[in-house]
Amino acid sequence: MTVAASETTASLLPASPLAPAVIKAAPLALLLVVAYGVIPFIGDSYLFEAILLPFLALSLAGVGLNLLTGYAGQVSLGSAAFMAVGAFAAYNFHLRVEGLPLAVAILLGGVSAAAIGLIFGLPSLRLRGFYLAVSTLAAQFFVQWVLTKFSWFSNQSASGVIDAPPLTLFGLTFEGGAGRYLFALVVVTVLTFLAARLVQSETGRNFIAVRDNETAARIIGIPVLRTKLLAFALSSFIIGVAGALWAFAYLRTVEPAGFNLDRSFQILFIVIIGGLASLRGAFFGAALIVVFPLILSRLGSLLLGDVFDSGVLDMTQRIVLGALIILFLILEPDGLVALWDRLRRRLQPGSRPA
Amino acid sequence: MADFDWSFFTEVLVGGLLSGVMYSLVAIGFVLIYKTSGVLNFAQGALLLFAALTFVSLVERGLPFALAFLVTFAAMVLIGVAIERTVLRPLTNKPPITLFMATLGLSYIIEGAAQLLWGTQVHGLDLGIEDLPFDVAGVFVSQFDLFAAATAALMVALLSAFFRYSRIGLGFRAVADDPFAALAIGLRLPFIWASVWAAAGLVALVAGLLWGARLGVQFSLSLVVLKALPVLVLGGFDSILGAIVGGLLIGASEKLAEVYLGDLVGGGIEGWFAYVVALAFLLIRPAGLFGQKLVERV
Amino acid sequence: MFPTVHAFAGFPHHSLAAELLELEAESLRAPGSLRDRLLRAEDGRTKSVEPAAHAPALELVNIGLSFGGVVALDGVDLKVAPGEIRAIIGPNGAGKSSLINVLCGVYRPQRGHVAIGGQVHRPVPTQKLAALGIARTFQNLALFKGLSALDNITAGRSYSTRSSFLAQIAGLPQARRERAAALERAQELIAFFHLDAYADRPAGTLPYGVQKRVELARALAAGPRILLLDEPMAGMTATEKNELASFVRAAHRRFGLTVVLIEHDIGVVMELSDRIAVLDYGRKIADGTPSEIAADQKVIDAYLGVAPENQDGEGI
Amino acid sequence: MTLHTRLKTAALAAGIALAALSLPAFTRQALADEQHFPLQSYRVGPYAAGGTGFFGGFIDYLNLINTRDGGVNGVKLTWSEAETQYEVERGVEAYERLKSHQGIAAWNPLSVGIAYAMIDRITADKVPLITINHGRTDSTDGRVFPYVFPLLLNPYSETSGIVNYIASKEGGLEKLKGKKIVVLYHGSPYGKETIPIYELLAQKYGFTLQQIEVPHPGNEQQSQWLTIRRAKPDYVVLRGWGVMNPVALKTAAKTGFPVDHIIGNVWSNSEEDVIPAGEAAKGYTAITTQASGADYPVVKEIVKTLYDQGKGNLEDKKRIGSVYHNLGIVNGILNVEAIRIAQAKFGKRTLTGDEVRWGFEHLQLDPARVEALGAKDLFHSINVTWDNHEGNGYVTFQQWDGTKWKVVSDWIAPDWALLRPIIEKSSEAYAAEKGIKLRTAADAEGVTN
Repeated sequence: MTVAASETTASLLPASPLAPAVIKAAPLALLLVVAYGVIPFIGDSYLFEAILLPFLALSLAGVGLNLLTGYAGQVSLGSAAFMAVGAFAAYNFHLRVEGLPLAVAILLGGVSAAAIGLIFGLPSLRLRGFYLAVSTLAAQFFVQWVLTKFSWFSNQSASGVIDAPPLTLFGLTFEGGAGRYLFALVVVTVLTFLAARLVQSETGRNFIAVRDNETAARIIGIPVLRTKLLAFALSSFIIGVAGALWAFAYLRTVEPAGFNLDRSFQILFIVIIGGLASLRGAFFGAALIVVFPLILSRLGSLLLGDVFDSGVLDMTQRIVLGALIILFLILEPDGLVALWDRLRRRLQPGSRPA
Repeated sequence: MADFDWSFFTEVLVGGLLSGVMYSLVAIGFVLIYKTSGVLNFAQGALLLFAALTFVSLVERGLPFALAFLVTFAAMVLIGVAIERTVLRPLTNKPPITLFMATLGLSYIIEGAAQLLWGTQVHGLDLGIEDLPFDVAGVFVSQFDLFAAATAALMVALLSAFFRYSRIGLGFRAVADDPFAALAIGLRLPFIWASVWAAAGLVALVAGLLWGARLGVQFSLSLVVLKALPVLVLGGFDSILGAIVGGLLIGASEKLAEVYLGDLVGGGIEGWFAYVVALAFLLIRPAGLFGQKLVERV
Repeated sequence: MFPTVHAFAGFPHHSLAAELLELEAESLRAPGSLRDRLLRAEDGRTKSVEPAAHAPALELVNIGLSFGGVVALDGVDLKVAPGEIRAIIGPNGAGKSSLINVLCGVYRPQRGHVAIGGQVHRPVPTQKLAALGIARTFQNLALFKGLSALDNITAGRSYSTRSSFLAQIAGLPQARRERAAALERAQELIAFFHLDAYADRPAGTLPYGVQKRVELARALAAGPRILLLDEPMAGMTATEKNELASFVRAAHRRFGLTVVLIEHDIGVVMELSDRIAVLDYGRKIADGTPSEIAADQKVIDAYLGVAPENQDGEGI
Repeated sequence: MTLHTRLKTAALAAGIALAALSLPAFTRQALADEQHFPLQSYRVGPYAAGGTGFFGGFIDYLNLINTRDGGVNGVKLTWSEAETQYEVERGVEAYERLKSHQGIAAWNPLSVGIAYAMIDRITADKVPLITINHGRTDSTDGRVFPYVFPLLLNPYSETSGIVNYIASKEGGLEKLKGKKIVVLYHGSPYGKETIPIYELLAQKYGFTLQQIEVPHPGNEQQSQWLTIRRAKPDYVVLRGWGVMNPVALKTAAKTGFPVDHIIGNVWSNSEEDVIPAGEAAKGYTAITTQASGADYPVVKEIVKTLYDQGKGNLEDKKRIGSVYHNLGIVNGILNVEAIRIAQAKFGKRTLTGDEVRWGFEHLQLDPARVEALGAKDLFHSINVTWDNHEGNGYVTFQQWDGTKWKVVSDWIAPDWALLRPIIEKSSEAYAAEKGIKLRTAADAEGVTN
């Protein structure tokens, strides 16, 4: 892993024992200060509603899928289904349990997603690779069917669409774009931190072991089946919470159709383009997936808007997006994270070539 | 079960089997690519759309049927070769998931290009086969479905003959067995890959026309791949026979389930039922329909 | 390095899956039993007292294994005494790898059984091997390429981890203790195998010889009594072979191991082993000390015209 | 590497990205007298055919008003398009991007999903949201949804209209007794929305009812139609969407169900729904709020003023007068007339969203006024009030003859009185859940600027 390699190189440099830790932590600290302390005050509603909120929700989903696909090596095409479970379960817990704090409802939504993820992870005990990937589609279609079929899940709303409850956390209500952004940011920060702890723990190590060599893992006594199922459950938990964010903080409404196969692919894209087995990668990938089409469409309509109608422009964008994905896979298969690390090393005059 | 309506059952069963043939048609395109390059080619649906759209647009512009078919086929071959050159070759030796993602990107490009080229309008496609039912001993059978089944059979026969008796076919089988060995004995892998993509293009064209005649030629055509995927899980990604038998099994069981079980849960279960059938089958018989190699070596 | 998403092979199943499902079910049914055995294994090691010191550490009785009509092992018996280095040799296809895979429970023999420390298993429960005090290395490397050398070695102790993932995330005392213990053991092994310079590097990027050492260290991290080495010298240069042989010998002494060695290189085998068994066409054709084997006519015949280096692609 | 350089690089990159995102914001400076329509259109993707027709018709009508009349009382109509591909999050992005424009009259997304995601936002921003022929049924209740307008036809009225039409074919509502009707619906919230209404009407009029779901996208319906054949209903109502419609017609033919006993709903009534079915669609009948064809004065004027000058929005002139194009034109008429009505009260200038809302709440066009607008027989009439945001649109039925739609019925009125209490029950539940205070007629007269 390029990530590990570069960080190792850095730590091998002769330096005072304290310095590397500080240098490593500084960008993250800076990022958090900006995210919490600056952006909420200077951002406009477009930045929150159209960019940062979808970015945060998708990043979190990417973090979740990365646990499963990047770390534990199990490909899933059903992520959107777990988002849907998370969103609808959180909605129902909040609706039906009097006085349940929203945070707990969202947590329970995640737990429900984990339970469903566990069930649909069972085929992983017998199937591999594309067989497993395709079998996760069962989750995708089944969950969508259940949620549309039984109106109970959408509180008998004739239209099947549910409205988000107000966002509250520890008695505080988060309103408006900036408020919902902060709410999502808190959730994403906490879960990402926990995910980071997880991948550094023995369990995280077992994930990678199962991914890299299942037979060897089994023989040295790693509980392979339990590890795989745990990966499915934990990944679905995080994706479920991401679904709740998507519904409650971003769109403020949710319908099962919003969690379709395209969304699942989108999350897979995020993980692969960002960089497998890298939590940072999920954020890079989500940023690209959210921002890039916007920039493309802006540039397109700016440069060619007078010549073509919006349909032609959008089809061109579709083609460009597809081409970029392929180019990316060819030129930087390790994802944006690898690109970023390379760039950073080049920008650091002090560091030696790796 | 005294008053069980057997003729109705037969009708559902026959209808299901014939629908299954349509699924197999799409699945075969996947198998061809998977066998030689180990890629689950998600762009197969987009290819299907592209082929049907090109064909129907040419016919609407006044080209005779046969000529339009040939021109479209030529276009599909070109696309196949181009994909091999620009996408697959640079990605040789990359993990399969990367290749899979690349085919997703590819489907964006092909869908975009198809609509850019021919517009987003919905077209009707008339292959000149009347689709009125005819009555076989009280059971209605669709002419069109029979025609589709016959076409599928013909295509499979042609493909098998081609792969059995031609040089490319020999190479194809060698590559499918062992790409490294094939490389070692001097087969030109890129040429074979390109041929296979061309063959997949042909399959996409035939499937596109038959499905297009059913659904109309429109964007949703690319969604028929979702019907083919459970067939692949059941029959195996690398077996044409598996794709055919799997298609029949899935087609028949999902129709019977929708009619006889659908009522119990409220209907509309076809979307996921096929996947559950495929999974349940694999749990009982992990080797799949046509059990391939079982032993994993350590 | 790209962390490959695992095994997109053409077959839709694990060969082991059925077995393992049963195993898991079994261990679930009797949660105590696994734990008890683990504890017993732990005790056995620390006190280094075996219930029956004169019983063989490992015994194969009348093992028969075939794959769809092809006979791989045909009535093989083998006894491994505690503390010895026991080699199994034979030409390509003689059944050596099949034998070790039977020992690990990866293959299920149609006939015979395996006794570990006097306890009969049929087949051997793969998932509990480590707890039973058995570790192995693989013919072709089977390291976790995405993990650092240190993590690979630490992973060798996974079987003894009791703390839940939540305890690990939260850093509860039990989890911290386990982590520290595993780390301590790994550091010891790193020093022992002179791996200090490579500890933090991803295993996949290390030189071949070093990877072999890491794998050996990983096997030893579990604190096994029995170590199975599957062609450890395959693909190494003479210098590397010598180096590794001395590591094996040192580990044998230092950790009081019983070693089962499968190897092609007769030279290495003669030098390392206490006793040697020879397989040919799935049968044991000779068994004895190195000098006895060297003089055995059947062995000489079996090896005539057979290239000494491993050529087949057997491996994971 | 110092922190400083790194920060500079980061700042530069962020600056470029932000500049790219905000550029268009600087380029659109509003003129003094203009009324703006931000369009979340979809010309790509699965529903592109509908999107190009509808937004084409809408733009054509706005363009006609500008070209022929110089705007509405001198106030120019402008619009900007953002492609959504019918995806909700792209619709939201477009909303956030376009909402800062000056003088926005109303939003017309023609997508249920996007409309739902906008309800909270437009209510806060006080701009009308028009969901012609679709959207939440209960948003008909203006007491709860002050800014949402499901103009002409909500799903419940549609249901009632279809049943009334079947009754008229059978010779009166009392003849429905003992008849059997199957509703074949799309497996989505949209498809399921009318289930209770059909049940209610079945009870009231005594017909037997069977409702059958077709899973999305609906490209496979063999089993559903075999079930229908076995049930032998008198009529099948097709509550379809997208590819489900042609497949339904084809499969009906394949299983021998007579096509002239299939009645399509308002999203199963376009050329795009029947052309792919070819022969199998001949004789199929569907509900509509606006007749198709180009023989109406307003459509002719659009052809003369725009298409003949090469300024029409549709690429394919054959689609002029198609169902979606005419729906877009009618939608244009309703929007423009709402502005005109509001201008009469507030002055001939750029109006605020809330003023336009007032206009919509007084959008009363009787048949005479409709005729004056050149739309006689194109649509019947509308009568929106502060608490009835649907406006009691009439429906008619058209039959496909293989090349075009032909109107085969009079204008039919749904049973609004029967439906109103059900709608109010639903909207009041929503109000209770969201803590919304019911609006009164006096509230509706108050307009904020």
